Amino acid sequence: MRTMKVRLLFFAVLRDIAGTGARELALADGATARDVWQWMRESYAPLADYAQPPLIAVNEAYAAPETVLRDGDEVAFIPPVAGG
Amino acid sequence: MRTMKVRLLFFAVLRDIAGTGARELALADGATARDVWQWMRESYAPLADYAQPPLIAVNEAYAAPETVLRDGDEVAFIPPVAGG
Amino acid sequence: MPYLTDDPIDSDALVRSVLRNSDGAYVLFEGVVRNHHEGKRVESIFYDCYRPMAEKEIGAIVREVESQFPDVALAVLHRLGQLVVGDASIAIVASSPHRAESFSACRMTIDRIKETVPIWKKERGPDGEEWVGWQGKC
Amino acid sequence: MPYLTDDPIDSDALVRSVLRNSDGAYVLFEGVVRNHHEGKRVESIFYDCYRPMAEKEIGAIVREVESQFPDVALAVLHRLGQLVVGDASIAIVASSPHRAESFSACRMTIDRIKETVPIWKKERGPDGEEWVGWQGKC
Repeated sequence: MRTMKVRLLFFAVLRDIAGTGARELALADGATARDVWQWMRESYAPLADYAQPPLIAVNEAYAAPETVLRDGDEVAFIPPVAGG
Repeated sequence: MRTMKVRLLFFAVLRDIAGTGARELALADGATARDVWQWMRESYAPLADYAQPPLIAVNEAYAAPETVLRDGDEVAFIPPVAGG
Repeated sequence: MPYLTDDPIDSDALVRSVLRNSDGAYVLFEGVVRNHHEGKRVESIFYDCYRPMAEKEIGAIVREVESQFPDVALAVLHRLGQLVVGDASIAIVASSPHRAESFSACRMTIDRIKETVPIWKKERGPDGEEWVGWQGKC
Repeated sequence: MPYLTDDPIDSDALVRSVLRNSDGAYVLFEGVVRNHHEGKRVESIFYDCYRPMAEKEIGAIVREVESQFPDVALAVLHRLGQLVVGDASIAIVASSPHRAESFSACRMTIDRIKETVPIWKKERGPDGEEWVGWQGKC
């Protein structure tokens, strides 16, 4: 089974939880953004209860959880925004 | 018949028409603001066609044309306002 | 503080005069002399005013709007005299803890001022000059 | 011109960047750090941001609002980093020949920005610090 790598970006509360602003993640071909959130929940205890992912951005644009990722994609989970 | 004196104030187009910003006017007791407008129409040709007076202020507050004036009152006719 | 001035408007100072530590937003409206009106070119505007009455009328509007929006602090300053294109003729600041009230109060204030405050403008342009609103009606 | 900055916002410069000789009005909205939120005291706010995406999102909002209000010119500047009570976090200027469009466009712009632009704030006060909007939901 081939694998790919994506770049995860962490902002706000997720940056605090992850302890970093970015990391690489190896995924099986065909993995979706929702699969990455599942990995997040398993990797970071404070997220275990969050079955539904927050908003997701792929390559700097909002994307559906079912979006199939490609090698080199930049994936960011967007906690509730509070700009302004 | 007793008479009284009021002070007329002219602003904007009325100042241009009257050629002054203020003047005294002697009136019969019981005269109303509308009577003053009638005097204005007879005194200043450009106003002859304006049967209805513009808004009227007596002593720095809007007042009805039927307001009976008293000696020493300050009367101003308020052309269409255009502040802001 | 007077609501009328003969000097250029310092909108920053006006903002500082109302903004409180509990305010999360403010809306500043400025009316500006523009280079056209009803199809005619405008170069300058002269603002005339019945000053003591205008002060009272603006004060009454400010109190009325503040009573309708108790969380809002308002400031109003109207400039008089000769203004050229780009000059601000009026500034209104509404500040409040949340933005909705600031927008509503600021809008209501300028709408009311344009309805009743005894201020007049004479527009001047290449085609001559004219008191706005007078021609053809009274 | 970027929509994001790490420096204090110069709202006068923002106004000058949009105001045209044909504009008769502008509305400036500023969001300001206030000393309270949902009953808690606030001393400062840290703004985090997904910068390249936020630039794109704000740009899309500006284009959308300007297409809905063709007479309006818009400017937006959001400040990031550590801000204290009284600091402006965002400024939006909408200018137009007539005031109605400026009010509507300015209001629509801030409403949209608060809905979708990836910016977050961590409030700090005497009781500690917290990412706004995160607690209890995702």
